[in-house]
Amino acid sequence: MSHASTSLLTVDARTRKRNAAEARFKAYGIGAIIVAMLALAILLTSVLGSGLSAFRQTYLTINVQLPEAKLDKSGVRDLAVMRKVTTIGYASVLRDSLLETMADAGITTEMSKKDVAKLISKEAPATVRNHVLANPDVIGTSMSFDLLAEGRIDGFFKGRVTMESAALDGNTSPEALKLAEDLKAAGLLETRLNWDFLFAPDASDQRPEAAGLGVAILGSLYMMVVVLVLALPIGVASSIYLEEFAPKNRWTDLIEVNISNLAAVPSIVYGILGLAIFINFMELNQSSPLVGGLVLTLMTLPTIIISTRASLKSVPPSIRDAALGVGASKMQSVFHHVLPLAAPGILTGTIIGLAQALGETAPLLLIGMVAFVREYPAAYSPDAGLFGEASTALPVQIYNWTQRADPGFVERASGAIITLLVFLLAMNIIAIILRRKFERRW
Amino acid sequence: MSLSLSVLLAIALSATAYFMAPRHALRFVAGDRRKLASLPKQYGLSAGLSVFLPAILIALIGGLGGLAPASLPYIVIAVAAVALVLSIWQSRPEFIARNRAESIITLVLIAASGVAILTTVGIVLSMLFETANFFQDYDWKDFFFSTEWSPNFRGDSALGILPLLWGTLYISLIALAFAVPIGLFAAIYLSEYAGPRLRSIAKPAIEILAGIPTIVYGLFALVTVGPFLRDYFAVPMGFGQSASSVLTAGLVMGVMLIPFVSSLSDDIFNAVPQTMRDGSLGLGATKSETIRQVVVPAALPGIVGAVLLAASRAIGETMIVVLGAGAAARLSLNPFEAMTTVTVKIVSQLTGDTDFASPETLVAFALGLTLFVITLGLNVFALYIVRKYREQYE
Amino acid sequence: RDNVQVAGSSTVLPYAAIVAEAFGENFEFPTPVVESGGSSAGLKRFCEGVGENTIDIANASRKIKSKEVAACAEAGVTNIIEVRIGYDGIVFASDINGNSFEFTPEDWYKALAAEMPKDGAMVANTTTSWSAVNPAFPDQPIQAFIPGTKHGTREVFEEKVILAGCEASGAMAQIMEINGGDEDAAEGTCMAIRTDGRSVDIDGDYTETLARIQADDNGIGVFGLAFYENNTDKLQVATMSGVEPTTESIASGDYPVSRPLYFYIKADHIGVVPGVKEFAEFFVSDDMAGPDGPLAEYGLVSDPALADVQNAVMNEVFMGN
Amino acid sequence: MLDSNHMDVKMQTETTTKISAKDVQVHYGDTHAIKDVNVEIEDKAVTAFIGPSGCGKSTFLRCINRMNDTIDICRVSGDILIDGEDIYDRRVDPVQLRAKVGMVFQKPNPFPKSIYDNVAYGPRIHGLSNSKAEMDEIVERALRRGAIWDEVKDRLDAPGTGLSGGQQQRLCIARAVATEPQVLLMDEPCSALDPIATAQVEELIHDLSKNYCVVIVTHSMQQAARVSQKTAFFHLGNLVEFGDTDKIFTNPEDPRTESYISGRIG
Amino acid sequence: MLDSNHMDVKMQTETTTKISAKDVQVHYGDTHAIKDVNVEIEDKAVTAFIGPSGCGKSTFLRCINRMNDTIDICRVSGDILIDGEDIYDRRVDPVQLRAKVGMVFQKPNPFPKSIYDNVAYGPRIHGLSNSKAEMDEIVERALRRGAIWDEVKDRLDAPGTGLSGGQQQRLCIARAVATEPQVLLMDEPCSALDPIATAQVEELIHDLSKNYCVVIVTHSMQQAARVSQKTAFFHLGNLVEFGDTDKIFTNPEDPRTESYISGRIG
Ligand SMILES: Nc1ncnc2c1ncn2[C@@H]1O[C@H](COP(=O)(O)OP(=O)(O)OP(=O)(O)O)[C@@H](O)[C@H]1O
Ligand SMILES: Nc1ncnc2c1ncn2[C@@H]1O[C@H](COP(=O)(O)OP(=O)(O)OP(=O)(O)O)[C@@H](O)[C@H]1O
Ligand SMILES: [Mg+2]
Ligand SMILES: [Mg+2]
Repeated sequence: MSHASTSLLTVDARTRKRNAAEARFKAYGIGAIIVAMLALAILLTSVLGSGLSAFRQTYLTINVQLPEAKLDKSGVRDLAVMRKVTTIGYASVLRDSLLETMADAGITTEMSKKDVAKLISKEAPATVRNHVLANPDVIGTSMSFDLLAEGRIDGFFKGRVTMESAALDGNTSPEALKLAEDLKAAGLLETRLNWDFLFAPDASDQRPEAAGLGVAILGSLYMMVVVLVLALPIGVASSIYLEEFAPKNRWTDLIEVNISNLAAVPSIVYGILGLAIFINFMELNQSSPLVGGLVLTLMTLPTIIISTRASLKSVPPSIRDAALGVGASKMQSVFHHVLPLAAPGILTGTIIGLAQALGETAPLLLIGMVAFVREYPAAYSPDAGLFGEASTALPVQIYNWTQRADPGFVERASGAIITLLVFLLAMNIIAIILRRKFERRW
Repeated sequence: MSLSLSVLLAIALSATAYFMAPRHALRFVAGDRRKLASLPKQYGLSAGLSVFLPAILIALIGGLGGLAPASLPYIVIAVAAVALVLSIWQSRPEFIARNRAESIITLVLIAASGVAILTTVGIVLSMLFETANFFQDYDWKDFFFSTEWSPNFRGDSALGILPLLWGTLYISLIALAFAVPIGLFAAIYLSEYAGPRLRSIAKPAIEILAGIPTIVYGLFALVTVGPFLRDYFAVPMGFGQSASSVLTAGLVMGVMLIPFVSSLSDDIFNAVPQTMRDGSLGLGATKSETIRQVVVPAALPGIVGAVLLAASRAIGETMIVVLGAGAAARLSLNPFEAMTTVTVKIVSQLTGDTDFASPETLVAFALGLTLFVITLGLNVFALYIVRKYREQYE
Repeated sequence: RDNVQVAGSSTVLPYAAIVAEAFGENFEFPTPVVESGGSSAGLKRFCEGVGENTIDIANASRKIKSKEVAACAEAGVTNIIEVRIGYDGIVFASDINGNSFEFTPEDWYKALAAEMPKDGAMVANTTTSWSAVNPAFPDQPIQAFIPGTKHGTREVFEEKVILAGCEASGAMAQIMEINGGDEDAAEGTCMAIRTDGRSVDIDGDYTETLARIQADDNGIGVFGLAFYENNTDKLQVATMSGVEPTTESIASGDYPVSRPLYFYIKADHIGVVPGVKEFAEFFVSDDMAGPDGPLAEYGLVSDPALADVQNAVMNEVFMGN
Repeated sequence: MLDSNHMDVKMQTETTTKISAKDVQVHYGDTHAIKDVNVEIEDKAVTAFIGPSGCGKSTFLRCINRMNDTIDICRVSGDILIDGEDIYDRRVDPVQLRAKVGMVFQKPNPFPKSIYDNVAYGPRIHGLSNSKAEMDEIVERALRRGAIWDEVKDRLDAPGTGLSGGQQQRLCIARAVATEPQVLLMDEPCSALDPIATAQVEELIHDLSKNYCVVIVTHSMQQAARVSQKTAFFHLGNLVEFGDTDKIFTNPEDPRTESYISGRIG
Repeated sequence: MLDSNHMDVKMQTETTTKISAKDVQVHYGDTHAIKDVNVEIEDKAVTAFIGPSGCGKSTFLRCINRMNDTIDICRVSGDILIDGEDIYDRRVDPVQLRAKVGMVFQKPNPFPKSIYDNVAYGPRIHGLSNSKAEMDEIVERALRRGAIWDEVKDRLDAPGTGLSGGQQQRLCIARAVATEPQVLLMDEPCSALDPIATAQVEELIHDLSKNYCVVIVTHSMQQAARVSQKTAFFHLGNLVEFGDTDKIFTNPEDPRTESYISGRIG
């Protein structure tokens, strides 16, 4: 034969060719990993680059005078009366206080009072108002507040806004930025860590600096609880039935094809379905994480089923035989032996399915979760039941923020994406660890 | 009493049954579990399930559609209580609890598969009526055979599905042509070549790609990939000026799909018994020959599953297509041209500003149903392929 | 349910969100939930019926259609209050570093029409440069980013710009000559937009248009006024027929391209869901929707007839009455 | 030593029928693997199945505890009665059947679990022990009977798949006897064993046959002669001859049996 | 017939060393499976490895074509030379080595492919045929040598995994010889075979040994005596004794060999 007398130390021509093919093949593998990792690196850097700054925020420290004349004309501290003073009233209080604080610090500017007041976020009056309503005693005193600076000012300290761009910008001016710098020099303005980004609710289009992810994180959390509790067991259960127990006939073929087909149904169609079944027929609350979770469960099921069935299929029959042979029932052989061996694939399906469920916006459009929501949903309420109060979700928040006109929301959206990825990793970490534990060769 | 409270109570009762039943049975045999017909925990399981399931079923059925009578919670509890007594009474040594437990579990498993069926029925029904409404206003021949898609607000829209189908097919094919080889090779490398360290890092890392919100991919396509392809390929090669193109969307979507193929295939490769590889290596095959000719064919059903999943995602994706390929429906072979997909149009027609009873909006349902039927056909084909080429190891 | 639920047009969403936020801050009611999803989906949900699990208010960037009113009535939603909150200006803007333009509708017609009449026959539009459209323009390739056919803006663009340009340029008359005087068909022909890639439909939102312009310096895009005003450092706006788009010029009607924005109240929910009427009143109050209010500041063109609207809301005047 | 034992057993000739097969046919798709087999297998005795490779021994063995149910393309017809009950009756629960009829497969197939768990699995699902200590005892006893205890006693936690071929085979034997089945089917239980281990397993078979019904498949005539009281000779799917082992080996009736036996080597 | 052949072989005593092992140690994790083995295996001869189950025969066999590389926890030290070349040298390509040193595994492991493809697999990857016809010939020849041609010639397209245990074993033998390796390692090649098939495989081994070096693991002393010229006795990982088969079986030096041999049964 061709290789009859060749030395092992020298590689013959054919082997060389095959080894070259081997090296190529391996290189393709490495290449594939590199492509994937590179894509990941690029995407992550771009997200991190533009999003990390969302976790820092610029604050103004203003010594706010809280004059009784303006905030409680009656002087009796009756809350019902005090409420009549709206945030518009508080805004003028803040303006005056800022001017005074500036004067105290010896900072002067050419700008009009109205423009100076624009340095303060539109969120600030509400902050102060809430504080005053909660502590009516403070009226008549002066107290120091750390208030959000307006978005462009914040952007200036994060490098998003420059003097040149401000000159063209209708919403700020170089003078304002100059003033902000002076305030910073005087210690009245500071850019620091911003936990509110994670805990505050969304804010309207005029207040990018105040917008937070609190409601969205809560909503996503609730939905993922629903999805995890329903999709994984239902998905695994139906795969087990179809793969192990169901008779193999046309019907089960039909079901099999049908489930793969469900995976290809555009996610918005699940929204249509959810609207029809859960909201119109079952009369669950719209915009609620429960409905969202149910819709996402239906959407995730095919992914979990397909991957579970694929891994159940790949368990060698000899393992089943061994269990049946010692008198285990089919059920026992599946749950004791086959399922643990199929676990890595099931967990992969879960990881991918949850990733999809966590990042999906389209089906939520039709069930009212793509929304502006400022009230934190409770996990349970007597009216709304479990997860029944209106909320949004992380992808929805991202989607909304990327649509907003104010460029300040670009940073927020990227920050939200970072949060979503962290959320995803945190959610999957158990699955990833479990999967490593179950991985074995035989 | 509220329904949820009664369900909680029913759960508590079934937990009681779970703990009581084995004890009751053991009492007859003086605590010697070997004399029981089934394992003690199977008595528990059987009893617990017999209590829980009827109660929850009644609660669910009664609670659906808000037709719950005020007495429903009490009925639920009564049923649970009766089942509790019965199931504990039934727990005698000669009672084969395993069979009971297993038949209940089988029912649960069947019910679980029923969810998928009901979902399908629901999807078809929820689209069928509106589709019928659409075809009352719009000629089905134009819908299926017209090559023009241009809805407008004046009511004389052209709503031909062909350009959308073509776009769907084209973009998905490009995405799969990118993702399947890369995903497969990544899976092969991870499961067959890589050490455990690299594997334990790279696999979850690649899975992140599936979790990045599609808007990020979309913007990446729009801002980076699109102009790059235009400036370095399309324009020099004379393929046009468009920054958004089928190729852009396809490639970027391909990146997103990599983990769908790689992770699942990797798990399946891992499940192929080592003796298969040994058999091949022992004949002097190289690792790559072993993989290509033994491991991959043996893992074929799983791979097809993974690819189907990826294809499904490709068909269902909107954001990347909108930002990467544009929104223009077009029938063209040029991969550097803007096109769009069925799914994108479903979303945009549903979320647009057109009159909700007009064909322009209703067409979304017809599109959805048509897509459903077409993908069904593709899946039948995939099943056939798997059946034909499946290699079942022992 | 104790919070007001609003759904509908994504154009109205920012305004509704601003109002909802202020409403939540200053009233004892919880902040209303404002969903987006398009005028069509919003009205559809609105017309699903009366009851706790239907929405209270639908935002729309167009007037409700009669077919929709009929569908509403069929589902029991008969008492609808129509509220016009103001106008949305539609502007043309390009990259801040690029050439500046002073457009007329005619220019847009000539640049984007699919076919134009020439010597008694319709010929495909092959213009590739703005200078070919109007010698006053620089020699810049035509690349327009216009709203996709799902957007209400597209309708306005087609009617108030393209069709107007078609008529102004005399093309309309020529087309009618060619097709034998069929006015409807001629209008359709006028408004058919070329599909050779010179004009790109944007199915997304204005941020997408902005991103496309930033990726392509020659691009000229259609934006809402509010969006432009928040991005004046990146975009330069073009004048239309010599008028620069501002809230004032639009309110006065000098700037021709704008559309009204509405919301619709389900009157049957007033008194059932707490805060519906208060929210609506607050929305159209001078503090909010007035010319100096935050909505105008954000870019809404305040309705000159706001007082009438306020009255209609206060007195719960139903549509059709 | 063995011989004297054999004498004992062969004394008590009058035995009852444990398994009886009537007109059993097995098809794998188009392959007709078992043709019209009729046989009566005695209780408290060892029956050996011999015959050339591929003649259907394993197939028939797998019919007896309905393991063939797991092969999609396999169809079984005819009746197999155990203790007079048709095991293919619809009311028969194959699980209970298999608990009663244990099996050692031709190819060792340990679970990818620890050695201990491999053996403990059966007793555990059948509830044969009340405590951990009892289970330890059961496992040790089974491993001892499987003649593998000494080799694995220090590594009961090591995976069963990491054993040598012969060790795996003995592990599977231990696993099967741990559940104390009434009928034990062993498909070439000693094929990978050295003579000493073989002797130990044969000893086990002999022990078991005092109380139970044991059926083994073997290629070694010597082994069949040593351990079995009855022998069945299969050929091309047919049961050619069935009878007392002595008779089959010394005085076969069928020429096919004759020629198979005489073709034996060493 | 066989005996006369054996005579032929034993005449040509002066043979060359094909494989030589020096101080080979193998560990599976903490298990020390092979201890300090030194052995010289002759070319154009059959060497038998015998020893109790679990003593390390398979392990040592797998070292010779580096199949142990595929077991993560397995570490091999010492030198193994084939034709004087260290196969654990970094320059040696295990692929080329394994093409030269074929292997039949203890557990039959047919590919989940058709019988034809199972056999054609090796020749195909080594490019041993130029045409379909040639390949058909190779496959038929290999199946004939594996003594299974008659049983499968009508179903070459059926999957190899659907064969009986013994058929699978012979299929794997056919698969291994189809690539014409210079050294053939066979781990209990006849364990699942009936006497006639065993004889045919032994015939094959004998044939092969005329040109190639054959190493077999067997539990049957008779088989070792019949087919091998040299025998190595392993015990607890040690190579206790190595020498002419005649000598080992008639006059072993080591008491352990002695007791193992004498413990033999039938
Ligand atoms: N993959 C493995 N992991 C751990 N230990 C192993 C592995 N394979 C074999 N061993 C151990 O190494 C020792 C030698 O095993 P080997 O397979 O070489 O025995 P053998 O002589 O072939 O026995 P048999 O005749 O039973 O096949 C045994 O104690 C065995 O348990
Ligand atoms: N799963 C299967 N699919 C198709 N044919 C099969 C299958 N299993 C066995 N056969 C065929 O049925 C016949 C009998 O096989 P069986 O396994 O019963 O033989 P056996 O007597 O056990 O042989 P051996 O001694 O080689 O194990 C053989 O021709 C075999 O090829
Ligand atoms: Mg067999
Ligand atoms: Mg071995």
